[in-house]
Amino acid sequence: MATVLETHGLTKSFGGVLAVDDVSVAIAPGEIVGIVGANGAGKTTFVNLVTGYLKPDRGRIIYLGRDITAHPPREVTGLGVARSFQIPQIYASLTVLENVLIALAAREGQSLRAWAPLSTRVREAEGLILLEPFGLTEHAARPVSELPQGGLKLLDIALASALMPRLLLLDEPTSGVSSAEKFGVMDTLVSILQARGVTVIFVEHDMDVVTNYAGRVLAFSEGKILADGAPGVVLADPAVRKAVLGWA
Amino acid sequence: MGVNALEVKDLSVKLAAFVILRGVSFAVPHGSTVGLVGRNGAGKTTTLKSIVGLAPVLGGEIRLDGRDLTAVAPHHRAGLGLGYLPEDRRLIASLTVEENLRLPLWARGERGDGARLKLAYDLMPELAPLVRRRAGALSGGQQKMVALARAVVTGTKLLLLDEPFEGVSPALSRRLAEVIRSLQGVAVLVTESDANRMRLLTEQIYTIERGEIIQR
Amino acid sequence: MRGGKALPLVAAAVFGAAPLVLPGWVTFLLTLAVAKSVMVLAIALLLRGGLVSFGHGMFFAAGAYTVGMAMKWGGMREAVVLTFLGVLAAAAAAALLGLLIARYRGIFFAMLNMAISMVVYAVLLKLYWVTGGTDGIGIRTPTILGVMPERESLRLVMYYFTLVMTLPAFYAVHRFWTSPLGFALRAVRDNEVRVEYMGTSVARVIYAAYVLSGALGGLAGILTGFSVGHIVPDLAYWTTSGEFVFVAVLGGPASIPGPLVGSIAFEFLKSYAYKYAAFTWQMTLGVTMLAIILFMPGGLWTIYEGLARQGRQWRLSWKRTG
Amino acid sequence: MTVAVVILLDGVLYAAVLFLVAAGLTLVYGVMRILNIAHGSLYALGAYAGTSLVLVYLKTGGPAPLMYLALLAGAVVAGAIAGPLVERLLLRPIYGREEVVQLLVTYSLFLILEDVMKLLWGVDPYYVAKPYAFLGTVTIAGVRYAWYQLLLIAVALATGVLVSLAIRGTRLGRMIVAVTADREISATLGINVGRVYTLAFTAGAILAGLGGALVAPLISVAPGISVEAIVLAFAVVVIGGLGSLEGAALGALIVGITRAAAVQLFPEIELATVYLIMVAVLLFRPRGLFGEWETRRI
Amino acid sequence: GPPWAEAQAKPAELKIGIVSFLSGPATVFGVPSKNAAEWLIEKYNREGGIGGVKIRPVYADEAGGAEKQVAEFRRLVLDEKVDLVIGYISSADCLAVAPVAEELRKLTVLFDCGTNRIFEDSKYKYVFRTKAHQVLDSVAAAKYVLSVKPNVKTIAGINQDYAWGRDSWESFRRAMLKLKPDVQVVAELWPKLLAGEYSAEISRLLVAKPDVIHSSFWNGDIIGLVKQGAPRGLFSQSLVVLTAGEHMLQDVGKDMPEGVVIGARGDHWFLHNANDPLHKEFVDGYRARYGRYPIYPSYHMYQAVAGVKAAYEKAMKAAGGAWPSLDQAIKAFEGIEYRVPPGRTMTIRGDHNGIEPAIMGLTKHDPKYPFAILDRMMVFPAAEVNPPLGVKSNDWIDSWKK
Ligand SMILES: Nc1ncnc2c1ncn2[C@@H]1O[C@H](COP(=O)(O)OP(=O)(O)OP(=O)(O)O)[C@@H](O)[C@H]1O
Ligand SMILES: Nc1ncnc2c1ncn2[C@@H]1O[C@H](COP(=O)(O)OP(=O)(O)OP(=O)(O)O)[C@@H](O)[C@H]1O
Ligand SMILES: [Mg+2]
Ligand SMILES: [Mg+2]
Repeated sequence: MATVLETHGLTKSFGGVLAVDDVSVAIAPGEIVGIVGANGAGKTTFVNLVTGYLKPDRGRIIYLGRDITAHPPREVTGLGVARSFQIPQIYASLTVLENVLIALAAREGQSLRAWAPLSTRVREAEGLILLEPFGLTEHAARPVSELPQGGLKLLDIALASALMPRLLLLDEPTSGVSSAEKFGVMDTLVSILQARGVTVIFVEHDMDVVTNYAGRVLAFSEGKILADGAPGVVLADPAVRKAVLGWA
Repeated sequence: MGVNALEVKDLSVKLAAFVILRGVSFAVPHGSTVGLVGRNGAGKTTTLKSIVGLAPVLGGEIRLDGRDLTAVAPHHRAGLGLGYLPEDRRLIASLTVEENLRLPLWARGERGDGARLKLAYDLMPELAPLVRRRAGALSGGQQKMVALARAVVTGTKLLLLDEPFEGVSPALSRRLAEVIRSLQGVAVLVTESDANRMRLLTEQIYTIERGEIIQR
Repeated sequence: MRGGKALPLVAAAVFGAAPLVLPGWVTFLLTLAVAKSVMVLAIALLLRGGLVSFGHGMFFAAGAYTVGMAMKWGGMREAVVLTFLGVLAAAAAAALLGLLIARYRGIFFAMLNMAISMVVYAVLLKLYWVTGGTDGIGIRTPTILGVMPERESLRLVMYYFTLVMTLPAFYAVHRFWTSPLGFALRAVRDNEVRVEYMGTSVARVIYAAYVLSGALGGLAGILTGFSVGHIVPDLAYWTTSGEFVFVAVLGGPASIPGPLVGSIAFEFLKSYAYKYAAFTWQMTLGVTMLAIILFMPGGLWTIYEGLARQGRQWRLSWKRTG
Repeated sequence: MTVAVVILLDGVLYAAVLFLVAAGLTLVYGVMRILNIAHGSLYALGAYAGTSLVLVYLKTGGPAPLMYLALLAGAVVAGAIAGPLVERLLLRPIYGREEVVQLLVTYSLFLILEDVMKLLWGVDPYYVAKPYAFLGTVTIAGVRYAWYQLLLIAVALATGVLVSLAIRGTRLGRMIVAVTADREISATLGINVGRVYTLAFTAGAILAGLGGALVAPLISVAPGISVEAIVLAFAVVVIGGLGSLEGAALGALIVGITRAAAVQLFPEIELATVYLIMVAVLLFRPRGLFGEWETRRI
Repeated sequence: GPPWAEAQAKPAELKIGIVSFLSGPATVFGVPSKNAAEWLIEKYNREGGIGGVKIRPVYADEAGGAEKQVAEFRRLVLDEKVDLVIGYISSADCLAVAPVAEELRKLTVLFDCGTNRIFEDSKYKYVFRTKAHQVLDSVAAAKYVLSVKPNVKTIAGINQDYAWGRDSWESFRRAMLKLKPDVQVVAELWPKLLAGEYSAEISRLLVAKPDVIHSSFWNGDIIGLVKQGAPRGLFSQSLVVLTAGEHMLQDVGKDMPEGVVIGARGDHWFLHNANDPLHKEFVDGYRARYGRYPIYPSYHMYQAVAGVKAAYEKAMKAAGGAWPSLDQAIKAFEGIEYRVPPGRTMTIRGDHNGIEPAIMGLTKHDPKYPFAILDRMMVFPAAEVNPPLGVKSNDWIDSWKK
């Protein structure tokens, strides 16, 4: 199969705001794609469209050759697409480990089992391993409500990666994560994902992260793709520099 | 009135069963910008929250213009000129941007347009196209900008900005930094996890780790 | 019930021995409280998913009226068979309604349940040549496994029958709580978006919980019907459901014993309020409930919960170091 | 033809009564997100207070038209006393806790108020018919109606308009919205959270009391009226979409007219009409007629 | 066995559980009946109790539903250890409690509930009712209507949608059709209990213009109907029959329209036989103490308490002065006759059910009273308004010849 994800003329507007405007991209298996763009450029909306949270006004979304345009999040997820969120979406009344165990059970397709316990030795072990790269192992037993903002962000990513997706979309994975941690986390995460051959699309404002980890960069501006290519090329593009980086 | 707009002395804070801040002391002189740098969970947010009155103080002093705030109710602190930008923005989603910005004026019983609101609009012309939109519909970075504007409207004496650049594009970061630097007569306390980025804003930096100031 | 394996055994011993030492009317109250605790359990189950049902009385009524009708019109008399039949009917009703109701959340879930339950109430009342209308149906003493209890030992027998029928319900919910589905339900309450993004169907999670909860409600209705001996359409009236919701919160919906403790406490509270303040029992009840809510935020079972959490933390830290 | 006119008129009349009872409930829910089960008790309190004051006033032998003022004054005073008391003492400690806990508190309050009213006013019905009969009657479509009933329509309309202006147009209204959405942040903006809530709840309590006082001349004010009022108010508010005043108005109209039609055409189903409407509406509009779906930003 | 074997030592007191509504909408019945019990028991105790044994009442609230009442009954019997229970206004409560009384072998006197199901469908050993059932009200109403308005052509009913309302209307309709087969039913309205607002129903009745409107409304509902109906001309347009209307006359006062048929659910009314010493004592005593005239639930309670006293005294007499056993008391209760206000004999038949005469009258204002009193009153002897022993109510009405 040539591509993991294709969009064709994807368009979405909110009232008078054209958030995503005729976006067509094709992403190959194993690619790690960074999306940059000014605030309000439509990056999150793009991710929301691809994962079925929003319905596009126009355009099609093809995942592994299948049209998933009108599919709701659950079905998209079932096909092997996972995502993290700009605003962490976690289970706030549960502990860190319980959050992950639920994800693991979901991946195993066991979510609707009502008799066997969620917390088995095997799952717990796997969950703790999963939390390791995010530095959350020591917080495993803590209620999520006690985590600092950065911790929530990392847990959110951990939940997405627990699903072992083929395509992973991360919305600003390092915003809120301190500079002391973000590179360490990204290093481990990216190497794990690469080893598994996961295709990754991540939205990011930190250009250091983008240049370090993305093999290809999409620059969004006002809902359109302004530039598409290798990080060095795209970030050097004068239009991108003006719109995204703020250099005249 | 001393030289410091804000003075924090020996501040200790306990959340749930954990002591989060231990003997934190620092000062923000009038009209200057001071940075608080630390990694995730160091206690930056907790520090700011205890200054605005959202975290219970176990011990120590928080002085604004020499006046101890620890016994002052949060809404009175706002009245004393404290402006706060929470790291998770926390706009009132169902109100418009304009209404969000006017809330502090209404709370003060101010009629008319309010000089601070005008200041905020002047400083951030980017707000103009957003004013009529529901705050909840904005993108993350747009919300951050509105939250900064809201802090500017409230904070006549001291701004407390919690990671104002997180989730903000480099272009906008630069603009916001400019805005912060151009504020006249207002002391600013900013948190950040990246000391280098902080240096773009100020040289007065405190580093916090595990709830303690380890270096200034 | 992670706190200790001994707890269920102790509880079994206490409940087993209780009627041997307690006076007759207390045994009856206890029977009633245990029977109703299953209903409270059903409500607590949904509460875990953030769902409040103000119409669960309809399943209570479904169970009770199935038994009542089978006795009145079908001449059946065997408690075990009747119980089975009633639970089946309640579960079937929940399975049917669940298709509709699983789409609703929050107040709307509460109110839709209430509305349907009130329609059920109206039907029970209207079909009075079948159901006896508001006058209700008398439930005669059943045989238990073919044996008709003596009048002298009837209450004792009904108590143990209720207890025995209640045990599997509590055990099932205990399993449910710790199962993936149980956690999925809590996850639904916290964040539906994330649940769907894990590939789990929120609607199915709610549906499954709803059917289980309906079946439990039916069982409670049956057991209550047997012990009271008379059933009326009021069982489906919204205040009946409302009261159960309050008992659930009172007992602490987050634990297995909570509903039982709440149910017993409430039944006795009510009884003593009637006894000592016949003219102002509502006020007495209200003030007591307020005190519990304000000073025991987790419900009556707070104390146990606190201990259990410590136990859990201890266990985890032990696991990590050990 | 006559029947159609009568149905419509009776429907609107009943809707006015329903709306008066429901407006305070939807206001309190709309701004504070508290579903107040004790709303019915506040309604009853207004009914008792209004009736008592009218009775006292009529004894003084003053000019009869002023009894309407006495009626309203009783309700306002009851609401203005009960509202702040309840808000400060009972609701304040539980803000931020789950919705069911708030329900539980207001339910306890309902129980307490039931007995308090019994202790204050006894169990014999409080009776005052004069405000209803005083204005005389008018014949419409061959059926005689009391002017007071028609007056209620006007009062309900006025109440609706006033309250919706108050929520929508005013700064206080917006501040209440802010406080409900995020208490902590509202406080850091300088909003006196406690005062805003006291005001909002008191407004709701006064509305409830007014509803009770205005309905009192039609009914018998006696123990038990709270329960009926609260279910109906819930139903109306849910049908309309919680927190929406227009919704409550439309909900009241639908329930009113359907019930009037049922009485004329199929009296057998009257008992269940409200609930049947609720099921039907929620089937097609899961959040009520004016309820909004909010797509959460993620 | 021989009577001396069963004779028991006199107890220190006779403890009676007394159950009536002390909260909720039915307190309008519950409290006046509790008042009557209080007054009468004090009187009896002043006079030496029952054969020297003082009565001690234990009051309980009937609110909370049938299930709560079953629990309360058990508490009264097993915890409070009452010797007998007098109580229950709601038919559902009577039906629920009766089997428990049998199970616990406790004498139980139902004082006010109206359902005919209780003794027509089952047989009880320990349960009695010291009043007539609801058929009396409806039959008396039908007969009265035909006497004041013999040419009635159309009737309508407005009754609360629950067992009492249904049964009352069914008996009235049946009796009317039997007595005057050409009568037409033009409307049957079923507002729900406690609806309170009847604008639409009144409109319907104004449109239908029936000659006679029957209603068994009670409590706030009946007051609401009067308040809303009177100014709109409902009561002048049709002859309205309020079978339970007596209890609200004092509440409604001068606003009560004249010419409305009022039933008293028996023949007890404070101005009926007002000079009978027993009646006068009750009315005066009650009024002095509670500021109102007794209403029918008060009389019903009187009949129950007096019935217990009569039965015990009769049993004692039979046992030669010894305190009776429960079985003896029950035996004495069956078929007993005793005096009650308004100065007549109360008969408890072999089916454990009481029968009473009935009065009906038309409202009329009299300057001596601040509320309406009954005019053109008719008294229907018990035999005319109660089915014969062993005949079910509907069969009885159906068997009428006309
Ligand atoms: N639900 C919505 N309703 C209305 N407008 C919306 C909605 N979601 C997004 N928008 C608007 O669409 C535009 C794109 O938003 P989006 O969230 O995709 O931006 P973004 O590129 O992710 O920005 P950021 O970097 O700040 O997160 C913005 O102008 C935003 O205000
Ligand atoms: N409600 C709470 N209960 C217990 N501990 C808490 C609570 N909230 C925060 N903490 C803990 O307090 C410490 C400081 O948190 P704080 O939010 O101040 O960190 P921070 O420096 O702002 O981190 P970040 O950069 O991730 O925002 C963290 O270790 C966190 O786990
Ligand atoms: Mg975004
Ligand atoms: Mg922080």
